[in-house]
Amino acid sequence: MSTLKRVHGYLAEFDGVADLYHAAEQVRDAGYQRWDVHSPFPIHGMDKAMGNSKSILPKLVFVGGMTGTCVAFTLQTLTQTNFWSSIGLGFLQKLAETYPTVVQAKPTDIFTLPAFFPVMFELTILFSAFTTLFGLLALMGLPRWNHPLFVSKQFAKFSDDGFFVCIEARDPKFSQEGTKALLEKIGGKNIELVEDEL
Amino acid sequence: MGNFFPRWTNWLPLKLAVAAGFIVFGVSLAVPYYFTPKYTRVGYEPTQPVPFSHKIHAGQLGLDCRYCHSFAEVSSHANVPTNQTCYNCHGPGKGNIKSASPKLEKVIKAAETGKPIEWVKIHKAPDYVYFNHSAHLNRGISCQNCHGQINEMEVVKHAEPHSMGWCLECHRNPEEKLRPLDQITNLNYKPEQLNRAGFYEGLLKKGIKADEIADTIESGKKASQLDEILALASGKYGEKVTQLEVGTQLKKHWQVQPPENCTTCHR
Amino acid sequence: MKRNWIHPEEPQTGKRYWRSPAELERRSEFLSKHGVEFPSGDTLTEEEAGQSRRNFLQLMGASVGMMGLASCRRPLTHILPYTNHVEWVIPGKPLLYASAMPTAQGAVPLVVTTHEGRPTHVAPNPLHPLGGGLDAFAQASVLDLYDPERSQVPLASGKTTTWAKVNEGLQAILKDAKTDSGASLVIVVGSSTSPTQHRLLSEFKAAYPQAKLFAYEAIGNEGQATAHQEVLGANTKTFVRWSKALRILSLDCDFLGLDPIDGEAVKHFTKQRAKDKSEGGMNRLYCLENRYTLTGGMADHRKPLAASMIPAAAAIIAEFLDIKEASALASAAPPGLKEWLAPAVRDLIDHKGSAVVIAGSRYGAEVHALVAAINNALGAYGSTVELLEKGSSATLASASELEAALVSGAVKTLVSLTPSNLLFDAPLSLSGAIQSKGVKLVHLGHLPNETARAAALHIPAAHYLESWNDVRAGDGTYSVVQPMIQPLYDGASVIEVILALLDKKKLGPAEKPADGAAPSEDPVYQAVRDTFASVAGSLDEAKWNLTLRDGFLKGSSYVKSTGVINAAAVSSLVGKAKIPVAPKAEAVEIVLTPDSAVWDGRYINNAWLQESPDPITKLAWDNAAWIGSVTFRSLGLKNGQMVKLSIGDRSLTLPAIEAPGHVQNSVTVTLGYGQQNLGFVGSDSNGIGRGFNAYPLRAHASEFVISGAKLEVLADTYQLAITQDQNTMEGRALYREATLDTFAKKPDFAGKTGMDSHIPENISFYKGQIGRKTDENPDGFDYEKKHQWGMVIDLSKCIGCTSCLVACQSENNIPVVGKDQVVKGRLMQWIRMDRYFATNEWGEQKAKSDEVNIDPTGEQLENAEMVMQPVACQQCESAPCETVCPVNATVHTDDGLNAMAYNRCIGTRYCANNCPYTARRFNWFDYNKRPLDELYWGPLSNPDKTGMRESLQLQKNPNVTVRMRGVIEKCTYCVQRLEEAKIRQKQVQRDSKNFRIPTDSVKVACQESCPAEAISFGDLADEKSSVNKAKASPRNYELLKYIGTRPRTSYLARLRNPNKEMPGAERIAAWSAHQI
Amino acid sequence: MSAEAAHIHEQAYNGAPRILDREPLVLNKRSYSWITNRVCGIVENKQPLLWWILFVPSVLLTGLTAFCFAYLISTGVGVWGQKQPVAWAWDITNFVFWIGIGHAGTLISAILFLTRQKWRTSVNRAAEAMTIFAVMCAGLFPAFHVGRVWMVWFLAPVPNANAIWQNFKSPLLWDVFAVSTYFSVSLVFWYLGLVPDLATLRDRCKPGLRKALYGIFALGWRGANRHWSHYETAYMLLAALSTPLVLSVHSVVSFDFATSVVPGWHTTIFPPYFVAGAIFGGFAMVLTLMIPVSKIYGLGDLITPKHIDNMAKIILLTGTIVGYAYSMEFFVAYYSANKFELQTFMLRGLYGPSTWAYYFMFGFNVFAPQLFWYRPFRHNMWVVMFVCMCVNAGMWFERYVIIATTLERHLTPGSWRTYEATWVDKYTFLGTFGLFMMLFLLFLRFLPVIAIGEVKGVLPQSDPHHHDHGKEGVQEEDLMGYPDRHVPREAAAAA
Repeated sequence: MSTLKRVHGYLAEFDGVADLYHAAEQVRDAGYQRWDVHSPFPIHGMDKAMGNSKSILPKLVFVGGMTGTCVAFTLQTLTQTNFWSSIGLGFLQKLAETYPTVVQAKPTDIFTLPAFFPVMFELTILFSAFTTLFGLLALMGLPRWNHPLFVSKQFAKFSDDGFFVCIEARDPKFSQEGTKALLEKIGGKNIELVEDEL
Repeated sequence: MGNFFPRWTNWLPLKLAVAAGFIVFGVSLAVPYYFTPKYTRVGYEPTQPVPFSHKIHAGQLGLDCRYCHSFAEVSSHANVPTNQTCYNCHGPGKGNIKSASPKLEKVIKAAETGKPIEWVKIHKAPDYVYFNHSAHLNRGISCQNCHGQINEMEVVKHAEPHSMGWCLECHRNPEEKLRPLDQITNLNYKPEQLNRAGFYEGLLKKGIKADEIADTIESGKKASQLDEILALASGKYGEKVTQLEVGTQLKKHWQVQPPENCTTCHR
Repeated sequence: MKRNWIHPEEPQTGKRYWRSPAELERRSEFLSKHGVEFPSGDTLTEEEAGQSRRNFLQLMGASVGMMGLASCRRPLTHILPYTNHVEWVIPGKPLLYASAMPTAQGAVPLVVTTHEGRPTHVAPNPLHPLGGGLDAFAQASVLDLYDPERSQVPLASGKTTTWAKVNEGLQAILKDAKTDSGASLVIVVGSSTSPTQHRLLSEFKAAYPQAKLFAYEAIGNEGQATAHQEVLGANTKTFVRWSKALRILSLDCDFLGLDPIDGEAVKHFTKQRAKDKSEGGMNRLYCLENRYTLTGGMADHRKPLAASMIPAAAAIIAEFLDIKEASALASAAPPGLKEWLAPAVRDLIDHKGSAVVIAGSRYGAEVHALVAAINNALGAYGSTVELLEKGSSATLASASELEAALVSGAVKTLVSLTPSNLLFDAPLSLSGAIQSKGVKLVHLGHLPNETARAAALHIPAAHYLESWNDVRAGDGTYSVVQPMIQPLYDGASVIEVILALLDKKKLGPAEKPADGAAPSEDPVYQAVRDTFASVAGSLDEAKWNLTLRDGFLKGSSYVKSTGVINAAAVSSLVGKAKIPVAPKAEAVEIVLTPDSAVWDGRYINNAWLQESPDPITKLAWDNAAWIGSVTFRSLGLKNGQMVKLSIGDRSLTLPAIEAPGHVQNSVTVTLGYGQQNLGFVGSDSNGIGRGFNAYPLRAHASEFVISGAKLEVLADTYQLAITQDQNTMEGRALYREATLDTFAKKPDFAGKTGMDSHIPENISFYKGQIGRKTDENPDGFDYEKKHQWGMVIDLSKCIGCTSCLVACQSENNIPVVGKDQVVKGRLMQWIRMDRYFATNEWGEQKAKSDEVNIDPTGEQLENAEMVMQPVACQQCESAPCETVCPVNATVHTDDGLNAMAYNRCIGTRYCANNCPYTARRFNWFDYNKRPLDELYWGPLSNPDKTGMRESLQLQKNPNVTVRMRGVIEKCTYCVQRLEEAKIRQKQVQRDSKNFRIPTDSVKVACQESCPAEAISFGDLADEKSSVNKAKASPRNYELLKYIGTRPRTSYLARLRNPNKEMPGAERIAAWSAHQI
Repeated sequence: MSAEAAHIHEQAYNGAPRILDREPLVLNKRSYSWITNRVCGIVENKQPLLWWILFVPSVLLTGLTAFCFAYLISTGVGVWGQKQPVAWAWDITNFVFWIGIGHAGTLISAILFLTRQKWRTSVNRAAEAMTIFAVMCAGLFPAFHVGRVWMVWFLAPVPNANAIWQNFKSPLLWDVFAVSTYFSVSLVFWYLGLVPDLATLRDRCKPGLRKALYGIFALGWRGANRHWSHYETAYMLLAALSTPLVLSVHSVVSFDFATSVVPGWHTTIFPPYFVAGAIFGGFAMVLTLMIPVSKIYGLGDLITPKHIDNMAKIILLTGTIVGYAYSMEFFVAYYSANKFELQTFMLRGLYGPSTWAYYFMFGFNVFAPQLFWYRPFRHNMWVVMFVCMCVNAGMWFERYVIIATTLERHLTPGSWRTYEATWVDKYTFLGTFGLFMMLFLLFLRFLPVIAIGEVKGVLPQSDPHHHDHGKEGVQEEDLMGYPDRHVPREAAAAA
């Protein structure tokens, strides 16, 4: 069995939200980039403390939602009306082998649109929701089942009542002593060098 | 204790996603091809009890389709000929053609026993589809439009998908198929071979105004006699007669309006 | 890569279906024992045969899901052409034959549709002088042909036997007869007008002078017969001309329904009632009857009167016309009757020469004698009633004489050729005599019923579509009845049996001619041709062929008679009559009438008739005691509660049903029900007969009105299948009517009743798709380039008989669902005949208010008006059912039909909910596949007794899909006929522009069968079409117009022609104006 | 940290400056680990006997409904009681009933989230689960009520050689889209909320199958703040999406009726009326489930009287809205001057054959909730349970009245018939309760019934500034305090 290891970074525990909050502020001010705090629940204002930027998720979702609307519009107008032929895109209708029919004296032109709103609405929501889900996973880089932090025994507390700061070795300002010192200075406990087995 | 999940699992989601993508793509391509009449019906070419060759009869001998399929023009059903029909030419003591040939054994036997020959059905509309041959044959749709080049088939095979979409296609654009009534059973019909003068003369003889014809060729145009029409036509369609030319004329003057209602075929 | 499939072995399926007789002949053991009728082979495929229309849908179910795969394993299908071509047969085209259905009254002229040799549908023969419309019985008769329960093999005292034995048996009888020249032999025939039959009977009589011939019908008209014989003369018959009758008074004569009389077709009567302008002679009908009948429903003035009082009524009328003999009878009249009759008779007298009085055929000789005298006094004879000279016929003794003969014990052998069921429907004294005196009974019958099972020899009868025969219609017009199909079970017709008795024919399957030898000529055919020769003067082949083609022989009607009525006979008959007593609560009267479904019991096995509800009581699959609302409520009865009727030692226990318009202290019971062990239609799955047998109540064969009976209420109840719960219209303006005067004052009353008077014009939010295509309405219906179908139902004409229901069922392959399902409210018939009662009283008091449950009192109901309204799919131009279907299974066609694609339907039933007319039906179960008594067993139901017996499949119309469970179905205006018509036109049109079918050249099934010609159907885009003319009528209105569905079917409001002097005349039809 | 809490109370009850404290969302100043242990304990320890007593019959009932559906499909829709003109009856009634129940969950998690109702955290998880299970039960009915189940693929817009597509103008097809969307979105919402708690469970259990499964579904959650910030955005987005969705679903369901021409169905007030009804019934069902759960598993400190009080108030409100709708229907019918419309309501409420159903509906839905005007009733679990049961039944009757009794008295009296349900109808419906209970019990058994992370998030000590009250002023939630302030038990004792 190999014992080849790679340093992932320093992990320090803090007791209480307040300590963690203030610690985060100081790490931020110390100019670290590749670091993060781990807590059992989202902490109010922590983004400010860490100096994170806002999530871009909403923009993705907007695009997804609009796609849904367009899909629904096309699907319905294509199969139920002669709209596309009337604007000279008849080949689409031919391609989809559509068969617009007259029901309850409702026309097969674009004026029947009101009847299509419900489905357009639903598909908008559906597409947005899925964009949210998959966009989120993408942004978080999850699922990632294997992670160096899981090596640390004490880290398991994060999902109960543990509050951690982890400064990664990849950070340019990372240094065995300097970082450890910083963590001690800002009141980190059980400071641990997390190593990743290879 | 270390990680519970091995490192490779981190790539798993991505791999699965990619694989799924490929599968979905493949299925959505395969289904429309393999699961539609285009694939499942076209090319169906069963061996028949009697090796009757349409190639010889309809092709080389130029027998008219209606000689055997005699009710196609009057009935919904294009009847398969009675054994008598074969017997008239091939039967010993009748036409006596090749009556000794072993290939005709079944025909002779059927004539004696009265038990019919069991031909294998090739073109089969579903039970809830009511297709009517006479409606098509009387209005300028040829056998060949739905059954293909029968006159070149040694053994008859399914030439067209006969799916609902396929039917609608033609019902929407009849001008792409319509042809003069005397060409219905001409399986080698090519519009180019039509004599343009003769065609328009025929229309005029039917009492259709020259102006209407001219207008159909190019809306707004007028014409008083044949050569003007011909001039117009060759101007629009070129030297040879085209299908579109024939089709649009016939559609207009026969008032061909193929129905697209459910009730046309489903009752 | 395209491949050439090698087929798997052909599967040997156990169950076999077919869709054509040839198929049948080739593949089914059911007929294979028969000689080759149909040339072998046909143009249907075995696979279609194996998967016939009725079960294609569930095959779809199994396979469509994986359509592709299904057809990859493409099943081997064969085409089997005829080996030798058959004359006239064009595969895929129906053949029509003109024929006639023999009845007791004469004949119903028919045109029979056959598909590759199978009769599938009958229609009236429009060429025939009496043609036009069918009654439900004739319409449904085609089903009897295929009845799987009908008698199929000869029986000897209940055991199956061979035809050889039958022939031997007959020989033996003849041997005995020869010894005593037939002294101990009796032949009983039904009343028939077949010249051949009469000729042969006379021949027989000549051969065996001692043999006795009798006529017996379960529901006979002995009284009428005697009266005619004595008053008008033996050889004279009456023939009523409705076209000339302006004032008609009916003494309980249901001539529109169950008491047909010799006369012009009903349409001539209804024609007189439909007026689009208030002037012009409209006829007026007075009606006296104890129960509501269709005739009563059409009457302008109707008085509920106990049947036992009818003679009194006749007498009173006679008195008014100073016919002396009547006074004694007249004295028995109940109070009020005279007052009611006085103005009526004055009206009749004012219309001397165009008035007629008719009486129920079941009444005694005195009534008919009086009626003859009255008509004479009214100058009816020669004008409204013609006297005709009957042709020569065998002399037949009456039922009472038969009874006497049997009791005397002189009879050793009785040959029963009558369609009635002697041991079941004859009075006990008669049937008792047959059994006790050890008479050898030979029975010819359609059903293996009581008589058949008891008879020493039972011979399966041939259906009238299976054998040669001939008949004379009411006016004597001669028709030849030609066979459409070889007897499915080798049955023998009456004529055949008589021929056998004359030793001219062997019964049973025709033996194959020796090879080469020409098949011997059928003696029946011979006999009919001989008769034809004598009728037509000579056997002229051209004339014969013409007769077969037209269905009748031109100019063969009876000659006018110059008879005068014999006044002496009248007085003697009236003198003999005993004075009737009015019924009382403790001594009620029982009135026995034929049943609207089974007549006298002969149609007991006809599922279509059994399931078409009685037009008056809306009761299906049963008979019951009709009790008038007053009596019913005073006894505190509930529908279906059992009551006991007893008269002396004869009694009957049966469920009661409330009958509005029925007179008090009188009970009407319909006859013919209660026959045991007749299979799954006539009796239930345990062989218990449907309904209750009322025949034992009568003492002798001509007793139909039984006085002094006792009516007891029992505790237990019985499940009745009543198809309409609601008696009133709840004040909703669905049915509209007015008197001629109101019409004169307010010609647009129909369009202005109820909400219609103040709703704005309907304008679709979606502009277009409705109405004529114009510049501002570009999406409108293209009235120029397409046909536009429409229908109008004239309520002035519609008499409410259920013949359209049955016609529709026969044309459109509508399944029978059985009593249990009818009880559950799942009747399948596409046409619903709504029957409502209405009177002015509660109209005024309630309908204007918002009160909805308008429940009339018993008295109000007794004098209520009855109105009939057939409702089917209205083919709305803006159809609510369409827009709600998620899968586009029901959409609109550009010729204005509300199309229904069964193969697309998934059965959400949303359309059924959203149809304002409740016109859509749902296949709750596999009615066509699973036995009706095991529907709830689903796949576990007994596969051997499939609901669709093999023979019944022969009746199916190949141009209409047979629906499977889980799909909605509804009226489509017989779209298969419309498409057929359009294609026929295309064959004519070819390279011309003329696409429009000839005006009114297509008829839909209900329209065709309607005897009243109340339905007009056709192309709205064709100005000349009759439907356009009808729509132009001021009486035209649309059902539930305010919803804005724009139905293509519309109704013409009914007109009534009351006589102002009559009591209560002002109330007639007044209720209609009160509706909301 | 409990020191700080004590400090607050000390300030609140005898020291100035007096900043009135609001009733805490979690009683008895519970710590993070207490919550973790208590909630995870439910999953990790053996289930109480009662769980099994409920679970076994639920499974049996599920089998019953399966059998009924099998019978239906193999034999035909006729095994149900429908007839002309009542083509829909219990099937669609049950569908609307279950869909209605399915509304509370998303409502709580979405709308209450957007309106910053922090008390939602201890009920939303169970409510969302309930939503999903209810929608499952609902989906069964429209799927199987059709005549030819094997053909329902016709409802899917897939290209086909027949060239025929769906009718997108049909409310029924809108339903298909609405319900399936609602189900998927609710599922996503629920799962996303579960991820951090699954991580908790993962970290607590020994290596093995359980850890593997929890681990897989926890997606390797590390509680990193960079994740939390995205996560919260996503959660907010989903809430914002679900809010219109939850309102639309029942509106679309109501279109099935509102867009028809049947008097009694053709009513413009249906959408709001149906949505209110759905919230009404949904909350009743939440309470019916949560009260026993909190009692059995001792979650009294998390699901406090305050929660139940709030939900009772919502039931009171929506119940009154529903009552208003009932009376409005009559008024509209009267005011429309359309006799047919008016007759329909007369028949429904006064004369018809099924007026009993109408009276049940009105009594259960309008009168029963009025008890909640009185505070002690809102705080008496038995009364609350009773009212909720009434509402559950009442809402079913509402749908029955709207669907079956309306059709019984259609437009043409000639076709009027009265509907009777068959045993298949009844057992099918009964069975779906089994399915619902079974799924919910399994949920209790394997997943955290309370959103651990979210509850921790609303504890006082979770606020990074909570100890410097007064200095930094009051927090937002103090400003939007509740009308009823009451002294926590210990503080009262101490005082």
